[in-house]
Amino acid sequence: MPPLHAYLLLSAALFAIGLAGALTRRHAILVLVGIELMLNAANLNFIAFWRYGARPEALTGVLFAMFSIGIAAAEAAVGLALIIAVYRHFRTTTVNDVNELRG
Amino acid sequence: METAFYVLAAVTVAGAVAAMALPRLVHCTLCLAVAFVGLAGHFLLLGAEFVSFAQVLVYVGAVAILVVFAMLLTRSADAPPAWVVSRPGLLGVGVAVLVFGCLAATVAGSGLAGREAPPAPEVTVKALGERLMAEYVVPLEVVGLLLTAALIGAVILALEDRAKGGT
Amino acid sequence: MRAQAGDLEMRGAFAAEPHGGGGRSAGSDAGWGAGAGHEWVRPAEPVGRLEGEWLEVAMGPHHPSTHGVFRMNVALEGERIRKLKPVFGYLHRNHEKIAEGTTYLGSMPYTDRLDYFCSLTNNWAYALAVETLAGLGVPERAEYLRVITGELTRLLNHACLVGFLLHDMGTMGTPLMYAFREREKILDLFEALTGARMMCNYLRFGGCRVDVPAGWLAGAQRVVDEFPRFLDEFENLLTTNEIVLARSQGVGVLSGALAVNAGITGPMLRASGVNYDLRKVDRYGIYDRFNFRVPLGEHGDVYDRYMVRILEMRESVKILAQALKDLPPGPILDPKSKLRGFRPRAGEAYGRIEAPKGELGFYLISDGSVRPYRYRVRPPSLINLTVLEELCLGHTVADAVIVLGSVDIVLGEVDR
Amino acid sequence: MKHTPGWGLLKGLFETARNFVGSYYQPGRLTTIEYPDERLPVQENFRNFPMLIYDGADPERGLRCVGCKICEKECPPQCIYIVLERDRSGKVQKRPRLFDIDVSVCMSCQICVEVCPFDAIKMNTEYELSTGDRFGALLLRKAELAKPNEYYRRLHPTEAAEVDARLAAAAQAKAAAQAKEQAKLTAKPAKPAWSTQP
Amino acid sequence: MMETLDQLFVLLKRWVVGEFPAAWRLWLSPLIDAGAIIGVFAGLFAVTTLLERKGLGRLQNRMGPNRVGPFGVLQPLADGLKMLTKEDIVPRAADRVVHFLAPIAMVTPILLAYAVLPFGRNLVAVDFDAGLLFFFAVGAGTELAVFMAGWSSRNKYSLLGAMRGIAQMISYEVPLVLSAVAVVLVAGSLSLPSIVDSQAGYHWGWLARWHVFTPWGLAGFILFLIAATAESNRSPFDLPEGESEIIAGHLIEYSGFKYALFFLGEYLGLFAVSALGITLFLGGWQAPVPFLAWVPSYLWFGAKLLGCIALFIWLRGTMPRLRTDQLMNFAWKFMLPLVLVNLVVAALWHGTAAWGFFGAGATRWLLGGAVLWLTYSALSHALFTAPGRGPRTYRYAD
Repeated sequence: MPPLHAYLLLSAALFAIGLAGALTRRHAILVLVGIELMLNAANLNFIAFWRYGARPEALTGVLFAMFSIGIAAAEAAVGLALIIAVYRHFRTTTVNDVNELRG
Repeated sequence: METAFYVLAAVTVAGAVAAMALPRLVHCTLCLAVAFVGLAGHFLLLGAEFVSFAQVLVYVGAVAILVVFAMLLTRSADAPPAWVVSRPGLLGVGVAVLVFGCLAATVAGSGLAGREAPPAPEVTVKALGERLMAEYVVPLEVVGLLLTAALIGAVILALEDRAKGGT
Repeated sequence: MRAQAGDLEMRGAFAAEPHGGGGRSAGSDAGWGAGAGHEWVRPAEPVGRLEGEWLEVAMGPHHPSTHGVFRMNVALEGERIRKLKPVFGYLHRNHEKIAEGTTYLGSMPYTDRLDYFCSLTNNWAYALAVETLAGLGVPERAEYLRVITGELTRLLNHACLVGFLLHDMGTMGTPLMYAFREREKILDLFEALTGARMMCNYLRFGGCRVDVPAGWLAGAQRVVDEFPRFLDEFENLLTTNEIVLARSQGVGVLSGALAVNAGITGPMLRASGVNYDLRKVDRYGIYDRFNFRVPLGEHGDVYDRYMVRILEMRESVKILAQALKDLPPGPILDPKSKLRGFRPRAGEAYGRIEAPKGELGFYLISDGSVRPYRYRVRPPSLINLTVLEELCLGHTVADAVIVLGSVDIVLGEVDR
Repeated sequence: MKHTPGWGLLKGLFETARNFVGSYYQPGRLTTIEYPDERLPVQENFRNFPMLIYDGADPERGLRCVGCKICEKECPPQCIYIVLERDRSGKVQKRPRLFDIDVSVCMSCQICVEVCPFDAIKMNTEYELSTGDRFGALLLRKAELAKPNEYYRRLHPTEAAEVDARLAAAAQAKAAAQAKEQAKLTAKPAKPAWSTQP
Repeated sequence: MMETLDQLFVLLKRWVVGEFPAAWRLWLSPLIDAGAIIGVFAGLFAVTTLLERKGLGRLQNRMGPNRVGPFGVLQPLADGLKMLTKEDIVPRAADRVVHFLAPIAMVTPILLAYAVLPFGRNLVAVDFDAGLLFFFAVGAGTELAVFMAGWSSRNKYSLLGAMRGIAQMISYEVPLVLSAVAVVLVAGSLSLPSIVDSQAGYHWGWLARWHVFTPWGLAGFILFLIAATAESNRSPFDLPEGESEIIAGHLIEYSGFKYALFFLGEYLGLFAVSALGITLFLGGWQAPVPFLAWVPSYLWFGAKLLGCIALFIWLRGTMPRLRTDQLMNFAWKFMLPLVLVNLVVAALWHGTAAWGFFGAGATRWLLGGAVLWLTYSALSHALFTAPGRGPRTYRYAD
């Protein structure tokens, strides 16, 4: 069994990668993908802490991760719908080009 | 176990890096799916069977597919490859590295770091279900509500133009 | 209705419209319809929700459901067809010009190859034109034989067409195979009578080439008697099949007015509710002696076209039963007719019959020599095809395929 | 009739099941045959490509064809090529030196048969002509085209009987005419008796 | 004796594994499982292609393949050889890596799904507590494979096919999962072996306690079959391939071995989803009647699987194809409400079993069935009947 900090480091790495992507990529979909990655990193943390925590039989981490997955699904759906709506409006999916609120 | 962890970790990180760095959007999505599968493997290793399968079902089966669909609908799949290398891009990477450094330092500095796992608990679906239905019934309902709201919201967003009178 | 004849002409199949490369036309059909410089405005289609660029797809010439080498250049929005341009001519064989260079008789085998499913009706239309030109009569027995072979041809054409249509709908060829099973029996009859299964070359000016061999009439009677059972089977399989209903009803609606304006003939016209059957209108041959009815559709959609053909087959069976019963003895060739040195007097003639696919006409001008001066075919397949775009716009790719199937084309006749 | 949704599909399923079972015991349903092992009987009227008929045993001398080139002229796709025989002095003989039919061009229309005044060309029913050599092997020469009259009788008995009777009658008439000519010493050459009507 | 025969494969594997040193056993056991599954189901794939061609042939009054070997039994071998020796064509514009990976991404998840299916008594590779979830989770991977194939081929038809395929698979996953949920609700477990166990025994000593013999089970099974047909892209839901419309959809640019892999994946998916249906509704490996219970369980499973395959072939030979929008309407407007009602009926059936709310025996059955039938006919009349739709009568002119 790898020690806890291995998981924590992995999670931090994933979070950083997601952050880097969300900050640097111009494509709206990729920004969303970066955010998803960050959420996943958080999930990994939950599960790792649950497994290495004091009372794993309480299942708190697992349940939290499940709620998080559910919310991530909702977020992805709304996010992508937004991207499609924006694309329809501006005919672009590059976040830099969408710089005004009025169409 | 250790080997499995390192292999999976390598797959996950490689998938994530590729998902964020590859020039073509479709490749990014596929690599993202790989990263998700790797994470599911980690969950399995950690004994959270149910979450692992849910992860695959939701992330690979739904989110990745949604991304693919959004790509097809916005014609981004055939968009010209775009590299990350630019000045604001480097800035973003710098910020990310900084964040990672902070997190890593915190992890290394905390007392938790070397902790070993207690004996694996038995996570049955039944136990999960009972928790969800008893202790966590309010959050469950809230998530359900949220999902419904998101579904309706997404549909309305996607239908917007026709409502506006698309001839 | 919405379209006038002139407009139809203008946006005819070969009207060169600027192909905007399908680039960023962003939802309006500026580059497609209105830009072509004529008044006619396309009926308002619900413009898609996602006005992405159109996807231009060339369906054909290598496409499994184009019934030959035919191409539909379609512009798709998602799966909706926003523009469709039929491209044909891949099977052009110069039929009409060849016919002007050969004798009258020499064109007869070439007519077999027009609509290669119905060689006998092609023969008949051509023979009718030449007989009108030369003033030849046809003996009674030959007329009956023509009706028998012609109606048998109609049976096999319609059965196979329905098979093809259902194949286009994706039935893995099951109805097609059943249709081919029955067609086989009819083709066996043709082979026994004319010596060839498809390229019959059976009629001669003023009659038929050979008389029926012994036992042929009994065989034909058997086939005709058994055909309704096959039709019942077919209808059990298809007519109330929910998927067939869902796929074909309300798809490819052709209004009666447009059909008349566009010169549509045959079952396709009758499916739109227009009562026009040359067997009743012209009463060519001896059709006035038979008791049969003309089924009419009312919606003009693919299902009506399918059903009209099924019902027509039932009527054909009735005609066949009467003709086989009444077949008189006698000669089968007009004694005035001759094979070599056949020179009809100068003049022109148009002979038309109700071929299974519609009005098949041959227009001939004779200058008194052994060769026609002008030879022109009115191919029902081609003319029925001209409304294809009209029928397909706003429908999906899958619909375009079955609409094409329901038009009933044979590329040999379209391209000639 | 009220239409219950789903009923039509079940009827269709029943129909295919009936055909499935029927194909095992109803010969009318399973019309296919296993071709190289079994063949359909050749119909008497069946025609494929032309052949030249000769009487007697010698395909060269018994050939009915006189090289009148009517078929060559009437052939719609013009797949017949005839060159007449010449004797040593260069005089044209009444028989073909070359008689080629390109069966890759021939469309089996039978017009050559119908226009032939001498019943010399008839339709063969041989249909297994596939070959690897599409230029050489599909150009049938005189030797390959020539078939004895017995062969013709075997293929098309009814038609052959008619032709034979007609030829016999013509020969008889010719003989009678010749006899008369002999007798009278003033006679015209007999006209060939031919009819377009089979 | 019969007991041994029934457990033959289990004992065999135990013996083989026992022969090896303990360190190897951890790896050997799954390897043997995987090998057995791949071998058996690839073999079944070969048999099925032959059966399908023969069966379709007879449905269409043809002979079917009969040239290779006696009665054509070696036809799959010839097909396989042909596939393997064909040139592997990759379009110049294609994305080579993705194009190459797509068939693998198609087959791998489907093979994984077999891990949780019980093929006989104790004959299951892994008994996950959340086995059903695992099945659906890995099954979701094939959608991505379809997209990979369609997009990487750089062909308009393949892209259209991929879009159709993804949309269809996502839509029909909902009724598929929900019809399975009814069984989960009653059986109280996500583990497939225990779902099979929940169907053990016989009512009144002769009627098997399979879920398909309950009204919700019957409706659920039919709905499951329909959704399964759509999930495995079989006719009448073969739109992604629709050979008369978009030629072969996402498979259009595949040839040779890669095409064979797709083909294999499709059939393996069909077997897997049929096996799941058998496990959920048809009592898994249980015998239908008590006096035949001595027949080895895997044989029963195999027989049921072959029955399902025959049904799929029959459907394929009969049905025309739906259209995309009709397909979506059918999934969301018809199947989804019906499957939800089915879920409620199942819950009532299960919850009221003790206090006879639905009555007992036949009455209970009829009541449950009536609720479902009424929903069905109301839904179908509301959705699929419109003026001018349905069978018509025609007028004649004289």
